[in-house]
Order: sequence, then structure tokens, then C-alpha cells
Amino acid sequence: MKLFEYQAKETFRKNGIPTPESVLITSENELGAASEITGYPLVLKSQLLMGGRGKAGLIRFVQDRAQAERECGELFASHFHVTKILVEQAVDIKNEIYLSITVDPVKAKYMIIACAEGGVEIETLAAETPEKIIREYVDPDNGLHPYQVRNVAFQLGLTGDVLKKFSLVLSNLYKAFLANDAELIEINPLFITGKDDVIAGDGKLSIDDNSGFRQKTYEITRDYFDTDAEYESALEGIPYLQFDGDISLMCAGAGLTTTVYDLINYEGGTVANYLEFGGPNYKKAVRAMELCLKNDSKVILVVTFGTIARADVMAEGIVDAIKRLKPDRPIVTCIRGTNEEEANRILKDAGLVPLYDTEEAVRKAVSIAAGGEA
Amino acid sequence: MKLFEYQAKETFRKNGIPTPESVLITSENELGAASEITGYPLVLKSQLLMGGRGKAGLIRFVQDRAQAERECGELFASHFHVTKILVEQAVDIKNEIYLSITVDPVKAKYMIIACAEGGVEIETLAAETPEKIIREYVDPDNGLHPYQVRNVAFQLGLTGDVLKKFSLVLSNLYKAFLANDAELIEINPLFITGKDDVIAGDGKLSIDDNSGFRQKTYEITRDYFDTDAEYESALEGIPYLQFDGDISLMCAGAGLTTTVYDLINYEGGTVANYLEFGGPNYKKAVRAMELCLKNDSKVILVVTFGTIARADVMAEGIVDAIKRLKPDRPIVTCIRGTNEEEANRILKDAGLVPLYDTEEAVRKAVSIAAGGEA
Amino acid sequence: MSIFINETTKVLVQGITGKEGRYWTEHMIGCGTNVVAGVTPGKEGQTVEGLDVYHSVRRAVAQEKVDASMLFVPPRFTKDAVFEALDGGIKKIVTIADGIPLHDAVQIRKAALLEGAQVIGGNTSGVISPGKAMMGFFPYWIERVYKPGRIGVMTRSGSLTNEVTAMVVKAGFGVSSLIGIGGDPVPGTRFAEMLPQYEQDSETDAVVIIGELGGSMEEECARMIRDGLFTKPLVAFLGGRTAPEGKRMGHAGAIVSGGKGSVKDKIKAIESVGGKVAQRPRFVGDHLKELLGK
Amino acid sequence: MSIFINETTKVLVQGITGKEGRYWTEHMIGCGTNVVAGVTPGKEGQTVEGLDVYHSVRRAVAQEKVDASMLFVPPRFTKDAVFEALDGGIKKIVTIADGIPLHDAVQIRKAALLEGAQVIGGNTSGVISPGKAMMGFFPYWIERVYKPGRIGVMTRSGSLTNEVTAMVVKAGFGVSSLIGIGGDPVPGTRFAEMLPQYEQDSETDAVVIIGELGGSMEEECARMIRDGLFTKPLVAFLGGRTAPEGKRMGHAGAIVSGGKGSVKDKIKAIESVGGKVAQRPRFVGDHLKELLGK
Repeated sequence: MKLFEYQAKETFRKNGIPTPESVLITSENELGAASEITGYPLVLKSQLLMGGRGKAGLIRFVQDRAQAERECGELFASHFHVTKILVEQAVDIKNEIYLSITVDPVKAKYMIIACAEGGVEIETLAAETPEKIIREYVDPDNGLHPYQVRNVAFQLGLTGDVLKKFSLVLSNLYKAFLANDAELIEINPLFITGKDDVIAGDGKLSIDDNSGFRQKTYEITRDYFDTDAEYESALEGIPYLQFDGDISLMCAGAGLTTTVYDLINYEGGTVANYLEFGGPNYKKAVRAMELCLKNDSKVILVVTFGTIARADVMAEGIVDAIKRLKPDRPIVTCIRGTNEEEANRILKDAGLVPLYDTEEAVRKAVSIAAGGEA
Repeated sequence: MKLFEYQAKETFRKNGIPTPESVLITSENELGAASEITGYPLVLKSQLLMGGRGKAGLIRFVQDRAQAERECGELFASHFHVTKILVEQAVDIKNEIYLSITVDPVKAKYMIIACAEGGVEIETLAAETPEKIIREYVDPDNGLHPYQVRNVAFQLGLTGDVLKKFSLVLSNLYKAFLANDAELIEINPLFITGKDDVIAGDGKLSIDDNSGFRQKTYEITRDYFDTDAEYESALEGIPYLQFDGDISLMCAGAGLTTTVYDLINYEGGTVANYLEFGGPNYKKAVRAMELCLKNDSKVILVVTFGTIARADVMAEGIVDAIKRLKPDRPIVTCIRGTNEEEANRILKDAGLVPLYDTEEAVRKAVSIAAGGEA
Repeated sequence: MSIFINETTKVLVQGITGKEGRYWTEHMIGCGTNVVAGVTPGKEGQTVEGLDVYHSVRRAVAQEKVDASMLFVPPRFTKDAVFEALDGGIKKIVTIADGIPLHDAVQIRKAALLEGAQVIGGNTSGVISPGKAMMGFFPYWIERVYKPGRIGVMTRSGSLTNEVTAMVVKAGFGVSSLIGIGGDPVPGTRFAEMLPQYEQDSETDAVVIIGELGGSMEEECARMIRDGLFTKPLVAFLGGRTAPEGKRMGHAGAIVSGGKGSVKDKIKAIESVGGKVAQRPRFVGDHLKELLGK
Repeated sequence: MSIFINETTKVLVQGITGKEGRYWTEHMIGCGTNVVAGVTPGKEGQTVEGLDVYHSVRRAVAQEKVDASMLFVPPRFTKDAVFEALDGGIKKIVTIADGIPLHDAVQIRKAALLEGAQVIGGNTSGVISPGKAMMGFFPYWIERVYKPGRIGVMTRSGSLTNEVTAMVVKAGFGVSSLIGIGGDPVPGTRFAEMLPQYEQDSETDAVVIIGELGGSMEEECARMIRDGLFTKPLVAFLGGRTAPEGKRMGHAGAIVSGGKGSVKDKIKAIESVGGKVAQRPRFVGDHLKELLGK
């Protein structure tokens, strides 16, 4: 789960990483009180998970009250669905650093990434100036040694007081990374101020979903998602992505669903939504179809090839969903795997025409979407 | 530093290891209030660091108030210098287990030791029934895995509820071992009660002296030592052991001092005290000699062979000590090592007869102690 | 001879008394697997499918010779079970757990590397040498997928494996040994680390890898070929060619960012060393025929 | 050829700018040691004895070939310095720190074993091959102790080493290589682990070990002899024969309890495999003469 900047910064502060003074507001009315804490100039930072907020105009530097009110109003009214703004003190920046910790799956170590030029996306840095990227690998059992922190600091060219403050930030960032079962923890930019303070300018924290049993769980709210449908499906625990094409996918298995997505594109079709109801969700056919029917798709394509997710159970689910939801569009099925003979019987009994070949099913769906016969 | 039972049990409770209800008292007057918390029967446990307290009569089971007062008075009045008694609830014991964690210097791992027959000293168990001793080695970096806790529990023959409670005790004991930089943490006996509770009957905790900079430090009090002299020298940081022979050792280097101790015994002499003033103490000659002079020894034997602990500095220290303390007994010196020529000049100038051979010096001291010429 | 597992491999089942453990132990035996014992803490004395159940791996290996361990253990206990198996000296471990915490997975892989052990999974169906033995839960009864033959298969997926392997069989081939690396971001074992065994295996003529966007496992295979460590024909099928960047499509391990881990790069890497990448599952068979000269 | 260190060994000094570091670096060079560079975080750009100082081991080894590292680092920072040296690929490390926390020492030794490195110390004077090279702080200027020769010496003590080695020299011998294992309860390297190198060393005719009560290092040496892994003559001097049980006499590593680690047991172990145990330092020379037939 990706957290918002304000949540990441809360975690930073809890772990001893300095952040600028800031107040989270949910309406323009709270701006006055917030600015009394931060002072002017200040920064209005829309709390959205998307990257490139700066370029999208979702972060505004403002000099005074009048400007702040104007820009704040604009942000809350924007089409980006801004519901929270972090009002933050503007910091006197001397320098910006990139700093993050993630996992290296090959070495089976944690990986610290740093760059003396912060503020830019790390992917851009990696592509354009790979030689400037500093990597330090941390053994998960031994932990982060002080010499490793120094190695990063010296490579960044830090000295004296800044080196000491940076070292504390990195040590604490590592603690936060571990304590939160993080996939990624990132400070970009990490400010070096005119007074040689080291302060987190921005914050990203992505928590491993599999660690839920031992981690504080954040309530899933609409803000975390681009669309209502993605929010709703997340509440159900159903992997779902919203597109605006013609064919709703209702498939099982991440790899197979992705492949069906590719095949539709190859055949000139367009996808309305990506949806997996395999794995633990294979009995959720009704809920899955309901999500698909909310789209303006022209056909629903069901493709599965399961083992534990039994074909007959999925077929029954589809038939049940059709009975309950009475879908207004054709459904193409290609259900294979454990007990597939039984599945086919169930589908036929319900008046469907079960297909056995994925490509055939894809072509059928694309044809229907293009106005062909169901 | 070895802690008292009551301190070890405080640590146990802080780490989630159950102990019997208990109250520490420092005088008979507090017995009444204490017994109201523990109830009768109760156990009076003299807080001394020596082993074999039970055999020495320093632990008393009492049934009622009258007996408690009598026994309590006896303990405080004993020649063992009892200043603190732990008044503890008597527990309904079904079974006793031995459990400890220490370090294995060869494997470079932590070592859990357990035995289904507790209450006896582990050295006795190891000597008499080595096959009954269970060992589980813990990698210092990986930490204690749950399967290792189960391995110990299954080997002890535990099942059901007792197994679960024991597992929690062992996990918590490991946490306490780490958190305290322990050399040894031991529960002996660990009670299994009639109600299948698992409770620490006794507690030993020895904290690594080298970890002082990151550990809570306990105030050194007289109670920790057998003699006043050992207490005083510990306050000075001077390794010192009290004996009752004729020759006071004032040597440098643990190995050399131990060897001089041996040589005196070989020559038929007796040692009044073991004292090292080498290492960081090599400038503490005055304080060291003061400690020696408190003994009824007949001669002080100085043997050194140092590198950083320079011979001339030590010689100067000895001469200075003689001037200040005006010792009433002869001093035999054998000071070698860095700047030894200068050292010998200093000693001769002060009227001493410096020797260069350890055995010669030992023989001289033994001879003086036996009434020979100084 | 098969790789990783064959009919002589002595398999221990950790978590054998659970519903899943019982069910698939029966099927593993049905597939020919030489399951020798089971472990469930607290259940020693019970039997499952006639096999003795022990409290711990250590007690099991004291009684039975064990070559490999199959874990039917929930994700949150998987790390402990893997370390217990390693402690028991077992060098081949398969875990099907879907949902192993990321940081646990890092520690599992690190321990496996250190011990010289191979941990397959999690989030996989396991490994199968059709007709000989199986560790995991493959629908080996579907003959149009799990037909014995001479093509090695490695995969990051479950259902897609059935899809692609069915195409391999349809083209007239069969499977020698199939290894489900799994769809997690940090699998215990990586594609490239299995290639030397396929290279050695006299029963494997070519290898099919079923990959997807994200990560670098396919690129690592290309490096093995480039370095001459794998010389047999290799065909890849990669899901997510048309996936939009930045969206979490496919497995948790499959996130494309900053151009790294894109299917385009993977295709380039594999083709540059003479491997083939099939655009559609159906084409995998065609490429195999071409490379094997059939 | 010497063991562990000789005049060609390229030595890095960690903590070179401290008072102790400077002083002993000068003496190590004076003794013939090939010191090539120093490390002190934050002091890069300085020089000590004409040697470049680097911020870190990694920066030092990027510039200089290094075979061994000498640590003049306080006890509480020793663990970090050892791990930094290991990270720099250095396989020979000597630390003289007196007061390394026990739990740090366990981690240091574990890491050394894992990396196949040898960490000598802590709580030692270091290692010296008289006339060739030295790492640590030996009073090599005292010729009646540090005279070159053909007797290997290993020791858990400091002052006692001077005492015993002086007797070896007095008896007409000299020292090939002296290794100060150190007096800590968990030394980085143990007596027995050095024996194979003495066995191989063409410049060593016999080995003297200077041990004491407590621990099992002397018994481990006896096992090496029993197993045929060390075949040269061995003479031991052991302090604490008459030490009362239960008292902490000698080094922190020297506690006798429950009959384990007593000098009596050690003597039995060594003598049972043909080694000699000298009752007094003076007798060490006699035993050497006897064993070497001089």
C-alpha cells in the first residue's frame, strides 16, 4: 500500500527524521490556522499518490495570504479529486539530495539508493546519469552498519555537521523501512538548508500488503485510487484496473489475465477493465461481474485455467451471476482446469457456449465489441 | 556484573516472564507488609550472589507469621552479611525445569541450555547426566526462530498449554538476554505449577561489563562482594581478590599475575591478595599499594613485564607510593618491559633492589614471608 | 534423470495435517512422488496417508532420510518453516504460500543462498516432472498440459502456465521438468539459477520460460546464454507486452518503472543471444519446432 | 615465510590518526611492516608517517592493494571497523581493543567465519614475526624477548607473553611468528585455527602456546594433534594451575566452573597427545630442547 506524503512524513517524524512544519487541511477554511503555524511563504501540496505532482500544477508555492487562498481554492476545485492539502513551511534550500531504501531481489539484500542531485525522479536519474547513483547494500540479518552510512555520506560529498545530521536521517530511515515492512521508503528531495539542517522535503512510503498481520493498517479511502471502480474493487480485494475500452475482462490468474489483455490489443480490441477473480477470489464471480457491468463495455470475457480455483466452481459462479445480475451484454467464456468437463456442462445447461481456446475466445469478444454476432 | 535474584526477576517481569509474587525487604519490620502481598506459606530468600544458598540455609520455607519472624531475624543476623531478603509466595510446584542462555565462543552463537530436571546446578547436571542436557544454538544475526523454541519444548516433553507458556517464557528470555547484553541469563528452577503455569522460581543475570556504555548501569554496592577490600577495589576498577596468606601481589597483566600466584604456591608461600594494576590502571600504584597494606601480609611483591604499561612509569608509581604510604613491610620488585633501564635506575635511586627474574622475585618474597631477610 | 525432483526424491511434507497438506499429499503420492513423512508441530504420532507425522523437522530427519521438503504452511509462518527445513539439512524446499511478507522473503532467499539450498516459491504451484513426481499442486491429471516429454518449463505464473504448457503439448512436445519460480517480487530461486540444471539434464532438449513484465529474471537468463552457461534452445513467452507503464498489472513482482523491466527490454535481451520470444502462447510450439529442427 | 604477516604483507591501519594509531604505526613501520595507508572517517587528505589517510576502507582499497588491516579503534566501535574491513575484502584483521562487548564479539567472530577471514583479538598485543613485520604493539625493541627464530608462539596474554617468550629466547631459541589470540571470552580466532598455518610454515620447528585456566582452546589444540592436523612439537605454559575454583582470576575468558576449563583437564588433554606442559615459564625452554632433540 502506497501512503500519502503526509502519512510518510508522520512516519518520518515518529522515527526522528526532521520534516518542515506542516498542517494537513481538508478545506480552504483551515488555511488560516495552518498558515499561522507554518508562516509565509508556504507550499500547498495536494495529497495525491500520482507522480509528477509538480509538473501537473498540484504543488503551489505561495507568498502571502491572498495568493494562498486563491491557489488553495483552485486545487480543491481541480479535476484531480484533491481532498487533502498539506500546508507546509517553505524551507531555505541550499541543496537537494535523493535518498531511498528498497529491496534487491537478486542479492537478497536491502538497497540504499542515494544521489547528490535530488528532486528529480530516480528513474530519470538512473537513465540519464547512472554514474551519479550511489548504492549501498544492507544484509537483512546484520542490519545497517555505521560504516555503510558513512560510505553513503562520503560518496555524497558531505562533511562536518551535515554529514552527522544526514547519517542520523539515513539510520532512522532504515529503522522506519524495517519497522513498516516497507517495499520502498523514499525522501526526494532531502533538503540541506542554509543553516545546514537536513530535512525531508517529500516522502514516499509503500508498505508490503503481505505484512498486514503485523503492521498498522491504514483505512482504505477513495483518495488512494484514480477511479471509483478501483476503490470499490480494492475494498473487495479484487485486483482491478480501469480503462476505457469495450471489453471487460473477468479472468483468473495474474499472468493469464495480463496475456488476455495483450491478445485483445493484438486483435485490435480495447479493454474496459482488467479484473482478476482467481486465487482466493474464485468464488466471487457475482461481485466481479457487478464491477464489470458498471463499465460501458460491450462484452464480458471470462478466461480461466485453474487448479485450486476449480473450473466447475467458477462456472457455477458465472451462471449464478448471470441469474442474479441479468447482464445487458454478451458473455464469452473460456473456462478450463480442474473439473473442466463439469464446468462445461454447467455453462451449456445455462445456455452459454463454452469455448476452450483462449485466442478463439479473445477473437469472439473482439468481434462482438466491433458489432459482430454474440 | 552479576545481578541479584531480585534484580534478575525484575528484568524477567519487564520482559513478560512470570515470577511468583514477591516483595524485597531490608529489615524484619517490613515482613508483615510483605506477607500480606505474598500470603502464607512463603519463602525467605537471602539476596546474596553466592551459589548454593539453599544448602547454606539462606533460603527458608515458612508456614506462618511466627516462623517467618524467627527465620527472618536469623537470616539478617547471619555472618553471611544478608542485607536484603526477597519475600516470595510459595508456589504449588508440579515440575521443575532448567533453562538458560549463554554464549558459545567456538560456534559464535548464542546457546540455549535446557533440562527437564531443574533445581540442580547445571554443572552437576552436565557432569552426571550429560545426555539429558538440551542445547539449541541461535545465530546472533538471524535471532531465535520459533521452530527452535518448539525444538526445545518438544525435547523437554512439553505439550499443550504448558508448551505454549514455556515457549513464551523462552522467547522472552532470549529478548531479555539480548536487551541486557547478558553473559548468562538463567532460570533455575523454572516451575511448572499444578495449574500448568510456567513461572521463574529463581533468576540469574550476568551483564557483560564491556557493554556499560549502552546498558543501564547498576550502582555497585557492598552486597555484591564477599569482602570490604574487594568492594573497595571494584570501586577503583582494580581487579582484586582477597585471600588470607602472607604475600600481597601487586602485579600487571592478568596472565602474569595468575602465574605469579601459581609460583608462590609452588614455592610454599601463601597469597594475601591477588591484585592487577596493569592495563589502564598502571598509574594507580599508590591506590594499589594502599589496598595491599590493609592486609596482614608480610611482604608486597611487584611483578610486571609491560609494553604500553611502561616500566619507568610503574617504577615511579611504586616509589611515589612508598614515599606517601611509608609501608611497614618490605617490597620486592621485578619490573620489566618498555623503558626498563630507566625503571631500574628509578628503583635503585629510591633505595630498592630491583630484580629481573620473576622466579627470583617470588623466592625472595616467599623467603621474607617465612621470616627471611628483606 | 529430471531436475530438482524425480521418483526417487524423498519428500517431507511440512504442514501435512492441514486440509491443503492432506489433500495434496495424497495427490503428490498419486503422481508418483516418494513422500516419506510429514511434520506438524504438536501432532506427532498421527499418520497421514500412512505416513508418520513428527513434531519437528529435526525429529523427522532423525528417523527418515529426506531430500526435499514441501511446505503447506501459511505465508506468515513460511519463513520459520523454511529455516526449520534448512536447519534439518534439507537443500530443496518448495513453498506454495501466496502472501509471504516481502521482508521475510528477503531473509528466506538470503538464507538459501548462504546454505547453498534451493527454495522454490512462494506464490507458485510448485515443481513437477510429469509422470515421475510432483511437489506442489499441479493438475497433473490434465493430460493435455502435464504430458511427459523433453521440454523444460520455468514459470512465474499459475494459470498462464497451464495455458502456455498446453500449447507446448499441442505442438507435439511434452514436459521434462517444470519449475514454478512463482510470482512474488523476491522468489527464493530465480530462472537463471535453475538453468545450469536444465543444461545438465539429459532429458531436456529445450527450455521454455513463462515470464512477464517487471523484474530482471528474463535478462538474467539472457546473460547465462551469453556467457555460455546455457546452450540449449530457449523460448520465452512474456505476458504484459501491451501493459501500460506504472500500473500494477500481473503479479506483485511485475511493476514496470522507468523503462526497467519492460517486456520490450526483455525481448531485446533474449533475442540478442539467440533465444526466441513467442508473441502468443500458440507460437511457443512453433518456435520450439524451429529451434529443435522439427 | 612466516605466518599471518611478513615484510611483504600490505597493511592498512584503521584509526591511524588517533594518538595510539599514530604512535604504533610509526613503530610497526620501524619493525619492518609494509604499512600502505590509513583510514579515519572525516580525515581524508591528511597523511600519517607519509601515508595517505582515507575516509573509509572502501576508498582506501580502491586506491591501494591491501592484505591486512590493523585496528586502533575503541572497543565500542570495533565491531563496525571489523565489518568495514571485511566489506573491503580484507581477510586478515587484528584488533587490539580491550573491552569489546561480548555480543559484538560473537557477531565479529561469526562474520569472520562466514567470510573465511581471520580476525585476531581483541584484548591482544597483536601479531609479530620478529625482524620482519608486526601488527599491534609489541615491544619488539626488547631483544631478549622478540628475537627472530624458529619457534611459533600463540598466547592469550600480554605481559605473560613477554615473560614466557623471554624464557624461550634465554634457552637459545627465537620466535618465528607470534600470534596474540587475546584474553577475551570470545576471541575472533582460536589457537587451534592457527595451527594449520604453523604446520605449513617452513620457518617454524615447534609451537609454544601460552594459555590459562578457562575456556577450551587448549583442548582444541590437543584435538588437532590427535587428528593428525598438527604434527610439530607443542609445548604449553598454562597460568592458573593453583587458582581457586569460582574466582575470576586471569582474563575475562578465564573462569573455571563445574570442572570445565580447569588447568588440570588441559594438561591431561595436551599430554595425552604427546604435547608437553611446562609447570613454570622457565621450563618451556627445557621442554623445547627435549622435543627438538637439542
